[in-house]
Amino acid sequence: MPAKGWIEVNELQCKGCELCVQACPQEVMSLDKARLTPKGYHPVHVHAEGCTGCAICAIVCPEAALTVYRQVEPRAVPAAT
Amino acid sequence: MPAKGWIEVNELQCKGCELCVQACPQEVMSLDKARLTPKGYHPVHVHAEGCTGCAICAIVCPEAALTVYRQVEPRAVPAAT
Amino acid sequence: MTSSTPAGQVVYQRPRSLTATVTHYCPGCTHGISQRLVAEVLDEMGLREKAIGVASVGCSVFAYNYFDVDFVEAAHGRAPAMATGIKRVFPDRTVFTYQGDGDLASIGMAEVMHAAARGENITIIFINNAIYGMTGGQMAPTTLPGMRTTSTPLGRDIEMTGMPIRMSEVLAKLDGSSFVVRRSLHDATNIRKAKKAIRTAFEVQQQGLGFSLVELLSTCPTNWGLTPNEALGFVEKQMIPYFPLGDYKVSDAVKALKV
Amino acid sequence: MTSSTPAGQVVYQRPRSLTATVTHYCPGCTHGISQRLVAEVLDEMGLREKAIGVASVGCSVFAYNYFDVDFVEAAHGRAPAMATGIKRVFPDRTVFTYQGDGDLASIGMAEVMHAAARGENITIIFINNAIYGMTGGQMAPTTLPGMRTTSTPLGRDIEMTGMPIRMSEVLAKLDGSSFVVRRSLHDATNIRKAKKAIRTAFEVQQQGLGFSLVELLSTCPTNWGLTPNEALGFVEKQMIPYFPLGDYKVSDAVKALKV
Amino acid sequence: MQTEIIIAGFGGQGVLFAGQVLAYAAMDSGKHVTWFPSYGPEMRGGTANCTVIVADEDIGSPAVRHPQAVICLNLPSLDKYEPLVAAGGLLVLNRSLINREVTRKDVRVVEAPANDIAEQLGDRRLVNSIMLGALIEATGVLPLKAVEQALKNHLPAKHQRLLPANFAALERGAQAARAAQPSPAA
Amino acid sequence: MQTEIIIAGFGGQGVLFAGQVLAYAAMDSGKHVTWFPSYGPEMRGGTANCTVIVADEDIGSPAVRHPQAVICLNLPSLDKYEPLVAAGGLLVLNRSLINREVTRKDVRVVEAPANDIAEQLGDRRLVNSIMLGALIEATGVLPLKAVEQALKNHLPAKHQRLLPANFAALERGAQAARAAQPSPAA
Amino acid sequence: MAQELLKGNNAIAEAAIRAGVEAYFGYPITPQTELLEHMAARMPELGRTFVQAESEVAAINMVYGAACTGKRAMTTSSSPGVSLMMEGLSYIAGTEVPMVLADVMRGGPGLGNIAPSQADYTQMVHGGGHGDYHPIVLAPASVQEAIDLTVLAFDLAEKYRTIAIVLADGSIGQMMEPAELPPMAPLKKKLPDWAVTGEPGRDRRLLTSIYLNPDDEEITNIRLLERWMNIRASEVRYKEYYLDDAEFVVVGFGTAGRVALSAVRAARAAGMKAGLFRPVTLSPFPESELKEIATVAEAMLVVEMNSGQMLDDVKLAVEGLVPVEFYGRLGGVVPFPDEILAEIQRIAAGPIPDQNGHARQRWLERLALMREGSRT
Amino acid sequence: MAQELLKGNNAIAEAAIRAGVEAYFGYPITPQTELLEHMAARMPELGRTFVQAESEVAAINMVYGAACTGKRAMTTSSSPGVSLMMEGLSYIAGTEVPMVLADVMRGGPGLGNIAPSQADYTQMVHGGGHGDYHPIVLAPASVQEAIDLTVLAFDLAEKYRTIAIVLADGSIGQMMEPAELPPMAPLKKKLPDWAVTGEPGRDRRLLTSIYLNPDDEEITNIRLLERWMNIRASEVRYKEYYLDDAEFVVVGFGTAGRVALSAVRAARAAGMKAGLFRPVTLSPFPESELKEIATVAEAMLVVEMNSGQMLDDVKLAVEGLVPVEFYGRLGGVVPFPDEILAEIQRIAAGPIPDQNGHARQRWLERLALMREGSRT
Ligand SMILES: Cc1ncc(C[n+]2csc(CCOP(=O)(O)OP(=O)(O)O)c2C)c(N)n1
Ligand SMILES: Cc1ncc(C[n+]2csc(CCOP(=O)(O)OP(=O)(O)O)c2C)c(N)n1
Ligand code: SF4
Ligand code: SF4
Ligand code: SF4
Ligand code: SF4
Ligand code: SF4
Ligand code: SF4
Ligand SMILES: [Mg+2]
Ligand SMILES: [Mg+2]
Repeated sequence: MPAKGWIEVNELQCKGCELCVQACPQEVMSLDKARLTPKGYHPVHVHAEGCTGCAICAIVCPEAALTVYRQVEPRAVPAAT
Repeated sequence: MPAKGWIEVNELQCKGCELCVQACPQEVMSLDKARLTPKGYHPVHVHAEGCTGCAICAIVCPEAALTVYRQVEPRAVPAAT
Repeated sequence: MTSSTPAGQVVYQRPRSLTATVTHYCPGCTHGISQRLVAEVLDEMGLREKAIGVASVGCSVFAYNYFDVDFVEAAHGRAPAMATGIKRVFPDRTVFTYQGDGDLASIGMAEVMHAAARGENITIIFINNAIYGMTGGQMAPTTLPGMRTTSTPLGRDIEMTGMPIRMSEVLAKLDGSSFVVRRSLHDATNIRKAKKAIRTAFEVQQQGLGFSLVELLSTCPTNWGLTPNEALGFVEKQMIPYFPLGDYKVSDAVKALKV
Repeated sequence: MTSSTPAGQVVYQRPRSLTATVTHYCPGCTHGISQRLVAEVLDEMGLREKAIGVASVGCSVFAYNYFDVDFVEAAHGRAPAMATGIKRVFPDRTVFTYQGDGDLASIGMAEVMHAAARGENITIIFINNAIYGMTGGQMAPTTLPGMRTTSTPLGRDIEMTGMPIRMSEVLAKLDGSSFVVRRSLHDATNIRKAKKAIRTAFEVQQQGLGFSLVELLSTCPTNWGLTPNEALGFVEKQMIPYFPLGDYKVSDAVKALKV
Repeated sequence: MQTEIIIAGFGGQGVLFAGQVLAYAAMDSGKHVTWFPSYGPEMRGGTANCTVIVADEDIGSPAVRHPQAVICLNLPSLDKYEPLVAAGGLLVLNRSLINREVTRKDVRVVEAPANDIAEQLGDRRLVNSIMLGALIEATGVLPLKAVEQALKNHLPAKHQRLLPANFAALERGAQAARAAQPSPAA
Repeated sequence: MQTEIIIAGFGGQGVLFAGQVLAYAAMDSGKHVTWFPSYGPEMRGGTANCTVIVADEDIGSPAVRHPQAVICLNLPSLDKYEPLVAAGGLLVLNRSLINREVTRKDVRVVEAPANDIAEQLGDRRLVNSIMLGALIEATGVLPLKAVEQALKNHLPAKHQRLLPANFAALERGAQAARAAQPSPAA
Repeated sequence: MAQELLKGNNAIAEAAIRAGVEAYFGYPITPQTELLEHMAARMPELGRTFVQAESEVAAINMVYGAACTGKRAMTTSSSPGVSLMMEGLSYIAGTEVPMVLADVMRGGPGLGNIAPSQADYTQMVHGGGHGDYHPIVLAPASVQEAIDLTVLAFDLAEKYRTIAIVLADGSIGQMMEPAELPPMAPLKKKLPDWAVTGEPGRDRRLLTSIYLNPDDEEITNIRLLERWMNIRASEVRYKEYYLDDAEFVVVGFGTAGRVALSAVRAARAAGMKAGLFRPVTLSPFPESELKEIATVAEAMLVVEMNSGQMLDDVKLAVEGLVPVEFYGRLGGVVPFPDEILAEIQRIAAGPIPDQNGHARQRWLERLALMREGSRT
Repeated sequence: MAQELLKGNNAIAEAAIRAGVEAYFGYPITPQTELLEHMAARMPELGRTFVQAESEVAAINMVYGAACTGKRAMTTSSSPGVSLMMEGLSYIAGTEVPMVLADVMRGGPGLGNIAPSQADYTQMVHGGGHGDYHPIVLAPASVQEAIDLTVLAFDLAEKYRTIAIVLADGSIGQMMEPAELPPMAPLKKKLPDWAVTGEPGRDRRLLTSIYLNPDDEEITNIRLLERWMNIRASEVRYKEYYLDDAEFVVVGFGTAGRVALSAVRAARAAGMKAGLFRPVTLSPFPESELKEIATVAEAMLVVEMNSGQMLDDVKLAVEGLVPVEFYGRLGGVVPFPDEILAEIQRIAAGPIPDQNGHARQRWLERLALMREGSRT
C-alpha cells in the first residue's frame, strides 16, 4: 500500500507556475481557478486522492510554498522504555 | 671551409647587455671596454677572427643593434643569360 | 506515547534560512529553486547564523530579502571581490555569492577568475539562464547561438559575438579552483543533484579547501518567451547539450571529503 | 655581373618596421627581442603600412615609439577592447596589441577573455615576464611560487595569493580563440620558433580566422635581480616548467593554413 | 488647454499600449502630447501605468500629481488614484475587476465591465480599447475617429486583423460612458 | 637659514642614498630637512637626482629652481645644473667623469676625482661618500661628524662593514674641498 | 519630415544613426536599455558596428579605439555604468579624440534605483575622471531636443576633438513625444588628418594620452584649456521663458526645467512675474547670461533633481548679485509643478532670504518638513 | 616618540597601520607604489589582511566588503587607478560604510605621467562617482601631516560612516622628512552595530545601496546630506600663516600651499604684507573662514597644481567680496616659489584686476607668455 500524504499550500507564496503540477507523479495537483492569491495568481491545490507525500512538488517549487506531510502509521509503542 | 662573415654594431642602439656575446657560437664577441656609447654603455665588438655570419648574435639582440654580412663567394656568372 | 491515531510527519517544509518574504521572481523562475536549495543546505549545516551572503546585480538582486542571513549587495560583477574582502577579515565565516551569468561571466569575468586563481575560500552559486533577466532579456555571454534576445533581435550571430562562454570549464583550468561543477534545475532528480553539489561546495569552504563554484542551469520563462514548463524543456533540450552537466574540477582534497 | 671580388651579402639587418629610436628598455631585456620579431614579421608580410598597433601600460608603454607603424596607446589592461573598437571599424587592417602579464592577466583579464570569446580577429603579443616590470617589480598573476617581488618580500605565498595563472591554457578553453601558443625568448632556437608563431598569428588574422595570441616567456633582469644572461637561464629553468611551451589552441582552419 | 490622463492596471492589461494609442491620436490631431510610463522591475508581474498629457501648447511636466482623468483597470489602481484625481476630474473604472464604489463625491465616475465585454467580443486583449473608448467619450479630449485612425496606423502588422474588434471595443466603451450617471458633484 | 643642495648623477651612483645620509645627518642635528627625489622610469638606466634642503625653520617648497649647491656626479648633471645653481653658489664636480670646465664665473667650484679615489679606496660604491665629504667641507652646512654618525646609524646592516671605508671616503672628499681654489668670483 | 511619436531612448539612438555614427559600443542598463536595443537592431542592418561589450569599462575603451580612427563613435549608459567609464573618458580627453556619450541618469548613489535623477551633474559637468579636462555637456528637456542635441553632440565633438555628453534623465529616456528626426546624413568619406587608420603612403600616426615629461603634459593641458576657453566663448546654449519682465527667475535644466515651466506658467496665471532660464549647455555653462539676468531679477530659484549641484555654478555665475534659492528632489523623485509653484510663491511673498545662510541648508529643512507633512 | 626620516608613502602606510587598519587592498601604480609595498611587508607580519588585487576595480570592491564588516579598511592609488574606483566609491557612499582612500595624484588626464599634480581635486572633492554624496577630503602638505591626516581619516570615516580621502600628490608621496609616527593603536574589539559579521544570536543584518523606491532613496539621500551638513559644521580644518595683517592672501593646499609658503616668506622679506591660507580639509571646505578673510584682504591669489579647480570653491566662498587671482601649473609641473612670488608682486603692485574678467583666462594668458619666455 502506498504511503499516504498531503500538502499545505502557502497561498501568499504560490504563484501558480504549475511546475509542481507537472512534476507530481500522482497527477493530483492543479491550479484552483476559483481562487486568487493576494498577488493575483491562481494557487495550486490537490484536486484528487492519491498524494503519497513524496515531496517532489516541494522539491520543484521555486517559491518554497509547499509543506508536505506523510501519514505516520499507527504503531504500538511500549508504554515505557 | 666555413663561410666568412662580419657584423656592424649600431653603437647608438647597443646597450652592452652581452646576450650576443654569450650566444655567438664562434665566441668572437665581447664588450669593448675602451669605448662608451652616447648612452654610457660599453658597446659590443668582434675581437677575433672567425665570424661566420651566422646571425645568431642578431637574432638574440634585443636592440636590433646588429647588421650581419656574409661574404659572397666570387663565382663566375655567365656574361649574359 | 502510544496513540493509534494517524499522525502527520513533516516530509518537507520551507527552510529556516529563508525569510517569509514573497519573492519578486516571475512565476516558475528557477532562481527560486536555487535559493531554496542554498537555504536548505545552510539549515542542514547549521550555518545560518555564521554565513554572510553577497547578492549581485541581476534578478537576484533582492536575494538578501529572501535569505534570513547576514547579507551585503555587491556592485554588478564584483561580488567575488566583495566576498574576498569579507572572507579575508572573517576567515571563519561562511561567505558565498549568488550571481547571474551576465554578472559573473560578462562584467564580472576578471573578479571571478582572480578569486578562483587566488584559491579564495568562498562559495559561488552561479545561475546560468543564458540571458540578462533583470534588464529585459539582452544577450548574455552564455546565450545560445541563434537565440533571439532584445540585443540580438535576429538571433545570436556567432560570427559577430562568438560562441557562448562555458565558465565552469574555464574556471576549472585555474590551479586555484578546488570544486567546480555544473548542475541543472530542470527536474526533481537534477534538483537533488544540484543540492548535493551545493552542499559539497559549502563543505569545501568549511574545510578550508578553497574556491568552490556550482553553476546551475536555470530558466527565464519571461525573457525566453516560454511558459515555466516549456522553459524547463529548453534547459534540458537546448542548454545541456552546450553546457554539459558534470564535475569540472574536484581537487584531490575535495575528493577525500565525505559529504 | 661577373665580378670576382668578395661581396657582402646582408644576412640580417634592423627591420624596416622599427624606427631608429633607442628603446628605454633595460639592457638585455627581451621585450626588445619580441618587438623586433613583430617588426620582422610585419616587414615580411608587407603589413607595415596597413597595421595598427595598440600599446599597453607596462614597460612596453612606449612601443609606439619603436614601431614605424600607426599606433595607439591603451589604458592599463584594456588594449583588447581598444583593438576591438579599431578592428570593427577597419576590418581589413591588421590590428595587434602588445601586452605585459600584469596588463593582460591581471587588470585586463576580462577584456582579453571576452575578445577571445568573441573570436575577435586581432592578434595579441603577450609578454609574460612573471612580474610588473614598469612599476618596479611587484607580483604579477604569473609570478612563480616563492618568487620574491616588492609586493611579496618573503616570496610569493601561494596560500594567500594562489598559483600563477597560465593564460594560454585558459584562453584555449574558449571556443572563440583560434590560435593560442606559448613560446620563449631565451635562446636563438626558441626565438626562431617564437617568430614563426608570430608569423602564423598574423596570418590567422589576415585570413580572417579569428583570435590569435602568442605568449612569450620574457625576462626582466632588472626586477629579477639577475644579469641578462642569468635571466635567460631563469626562463629556461624556472619558468618553462610551470609555463610549458606548446600549442594550446590551433583551430582546424588554422591547421589548414600554410605559413 | 491641457488634459492629463493616467491609465493604470496590471502589467499585461495593455496599459502602456492604450496610452500610446491615445498619444498617437493626439499627435495626429495636431495636439501636443507626452506619454510617460512607469518602467523597470516595477512592471514585472506588478502594476503598470502611464501618464498621457494632451495639450494645445508645449507641455511642461510630463507627470502630474492630480490628473484630470484616470482609467483604473483594476482595484489597486483605483486605490492609488482615487485620492489623487483632480477635483471635478474623471475616474473610468473596469467594473469587472473592481468590486467597490468610489467614495469621493467631487469626481465623475464612468464604468464598464471591460473584461466581460471583451469576452463577449471574443478577445481578452480588448479590455484596454474598451476603457479607452469610455474615456474618450467621457472627456471628449479627442474625437473617437482620431483614436480609430491611430489604431489603424499603429497596431502592429500581425494584429491588424484585430482592427474591427478594436473598433467595436472602442464603441462599446463609449456606449458605457454615455450610459454613465452624471457625476454626483456636477 | 636654509641651504638647498642637489645631488645628481647616473642611476646607480648612489645619488639618492647620499641625499638621505645628508638628510639623516641634518635631522639628527636638530635641523629641519626635506629630501625630494626624481622618481619613476626616469631612473631606469638614466639620470637620478635629489634635492635636500636643510633649514632652521620649517621648510616651504621641497624643490628649488636655483640651489645653493650641486653635486654633479657626471657630465649631464653639470650640463643641467650649471645654469641653475644660485649666483655665489657651489658646484661639486666628480672630475673622473667630467671632462670640461665650469664656464660660469659667479659660482664656487670644488672638485674631486671621485671614481679614481674610490678605486684607490678599493670600492666603486664610495663615490657618493667622497662627493658628500667635499660638499660638507665646502659648505659647512653640517659638521662632518654628523654625517659620519648618520652613516653609522643608517647604513644597512649588510653594509656596516663598509663604515670605515666610507669615513675615509668622506675625509678624502673633504680634503679635496680644502684643496680647492678659492672661488673665482669670491 | 513628419513628426513621429518617439521614445527618448530610441530617439537618441536613431538621431545618432542619422548623424552618421559608425560604431556603437554599450552595455545594458536601465533606464537607457532601449537605446542599446535600438542600436542592436539598426546598426547591423546598416552595415555599421554594434558591439554589446562585456562591461562599461570595455565599452568606453572600444569607443576609444574606434574614435581614434576618426569615425563617429558612441556609447551610452546610466549612472553606475558611467562611473565605470571615468578612466576611459579621461584617456579620451587626454588623447583629444572626439566621442559622444549619453548618460540617462538614475537615482543614486550606488546601485540606487532606476528612477529619473539629475545627480550625475557634477560628475559629468566638472569631469568625474582624473586630471584637467572639460567635456561638452548638453541637457535635453524633450524628445525633440534629445534628437537635436545628439546630432549637435557629434558635430561639436568633432569640431573641438572633445567629448560631448548628452545628459538626460530616466524620464527623458522613457517618455514618448512627437518629434522629428533629421534625414540620414551620408557617412564621412574623408577622415581627419590625425586619425590612426593604418594607411600606406604617409608618415605613421600616433594617438596617446601619455606625456611622460611634465613640460609636454603642461603644453597639452594648455592646449586643452585654450580649446575649452574657445568652446566657452562660442557654444553656450540656453532657453528663456517669460524672462522679459521676470522678477523671479527659476533656473533648471532637463526634466527639472520642464517641470519648472509648468510651475512658472501657473505662477504667471496667478499674477506673479516668474520666468524660466533653462541651460541647454551645462558645460559650457551660460555664466554671463545668468549674471546679466541677475542684475535685473529680484531672486533666483534653482530647481534640480539632486541636492543642488548646478546651484553652485549658478552662484558662481551671479557672484552674489541676487539671492539664489534652491529646491530639489532626490534619489529618483521627480518634483511636481505644484512644489515649485509653492517655492515661487514663497519667494514672491518675501522677504528675500538672507544670503548669508545657505540656500541648500534652508531647502533641506523645508524638504524634511514637507516630507513629514506628506507622511501624516 | 622620536622623529624618523620617512618617505610620504611609507608614512601614510605606517600611520594607517598604527591607526588600526585591519585590511588593505591595492594595486601598484606610481607614485604611490611604496605605500602598497609597505603594506605588503607589514600587514602579513602583523597578522592583518593584505591583498594585491587584480585591479583597482577589484581593490575598491574588496574594501567595500571588508568595510561592511566594520573593520578598518583602506585602499590607495593614483589618478588613473582612482578613476576606476568611482563606481565602488559611489556604492560605499550609498551603503554608508566607512573607508579610507589615499590618492597620490599624478599628471593627467589619461595615462599622463607620474609627476606630482593636484588635478584630481574636483574628482575627489565634488565626488567623481554618480549620485549625490560627499567624501571627506584631507590634503597633507608634509610627511608629518600625511601621518596625522591618515589617522584622522580613519577616525572621521568611522565617526560619520563616510569615505575619507587623503589627497596627496606625487611629491608628498615621494619626499622624505623627519616625522613622528603615533604609537600602535589596539585593534577594535567591538564592531559597530550595523556591521555585517555573520554572528549568531541577533537579527540578520543587511548592507546595501539599493533603494528601489525613490522615496526610500530620497530619505537615504537626506540622511547623507544631513550628515554632511554636520561634518561641514564640525570638521573644517586649515592652517594660517602671516594672516594677522595680510593684505594679499595666497590660498593653496598640499604641495602648492607649501611652495606658496616659501613665496609668502620671500614677499614678507621684501616688505609685502602677504599671508597664506592653507585648507587642510578640502571637503568640507573652509568657506566661512575664507569669507571672513575676504572682508579684510585686498586680494586673494589661489595657487594650485591644476587649472584652478579649488579656485571655484574659493570664489564661491568669498562671493565677490575680494578680487581673486589665480596661478597654476599643469600636467605634473610643480611651481617654484619665485613664480608665486612674482604673482604676489604683480598683485601688490596693483591695480587690483577687474573681477569681471576671468581669473583663469588671465592666468592662462600669463602662463602662455611665461612659457614662451622660458623657451627662448
Ligand atoms: C555597472 C552596471 N551595469 C549595468 C547594470 C544593469 N544591469 C543590472 S542586472 C544586469 C544583468 C543581469 O543579468 P544576469 O547577471 O544574467 O542576471 P539575471 O537577471 O539573468 O538573473 C545588468 C546589465 C548595472 N546595474 N550596473
Ligand atoms: C589603472 C592603472 N593602474 C595601474 C597602473 C600602473 N602600472 C603601470 S604598468 C603596470 C604593470 C605593468 O606590468 P606588466 O603588464 O607585466 O608589464 P611589464 O612592465 O612587466 O612589461 C602598472 C600596474 C596604471 N598605469 N594604470
Ligand atoms: S510550484 Fe510552487 S509556486 Fe508553482 S504552482 Fe506549485 S506551489 Fe505554486
Ligand atoms: S507530495 Fe508527491 S504526490 Fe503529493 S502532491 Fe506533492 S508531488 Fe504529488
Ligand atoms: S645583444 Fe645587442 S645590445 Fe646586447 S650587447 Fe649585443 S649588440 Fe649590444
Ligand atoms: S654572426 Fe655568428 S659568428 Fe658572427 S659574430 Fe654573430 S654570432 Fe658570432
Ligand atoms: S526575468 Fe527571468 S530570470 Fe528574472 S525573475 Fe523573471 S524569469 Fe526569472
Ligand atoms: S624593468 Fe624589466 S621588463 Fe622593464 S625594461 Fe627593465 S628589464 Fe625589461
Ligand atoms: Mg542571467
Ligand atoms: Mg610583466
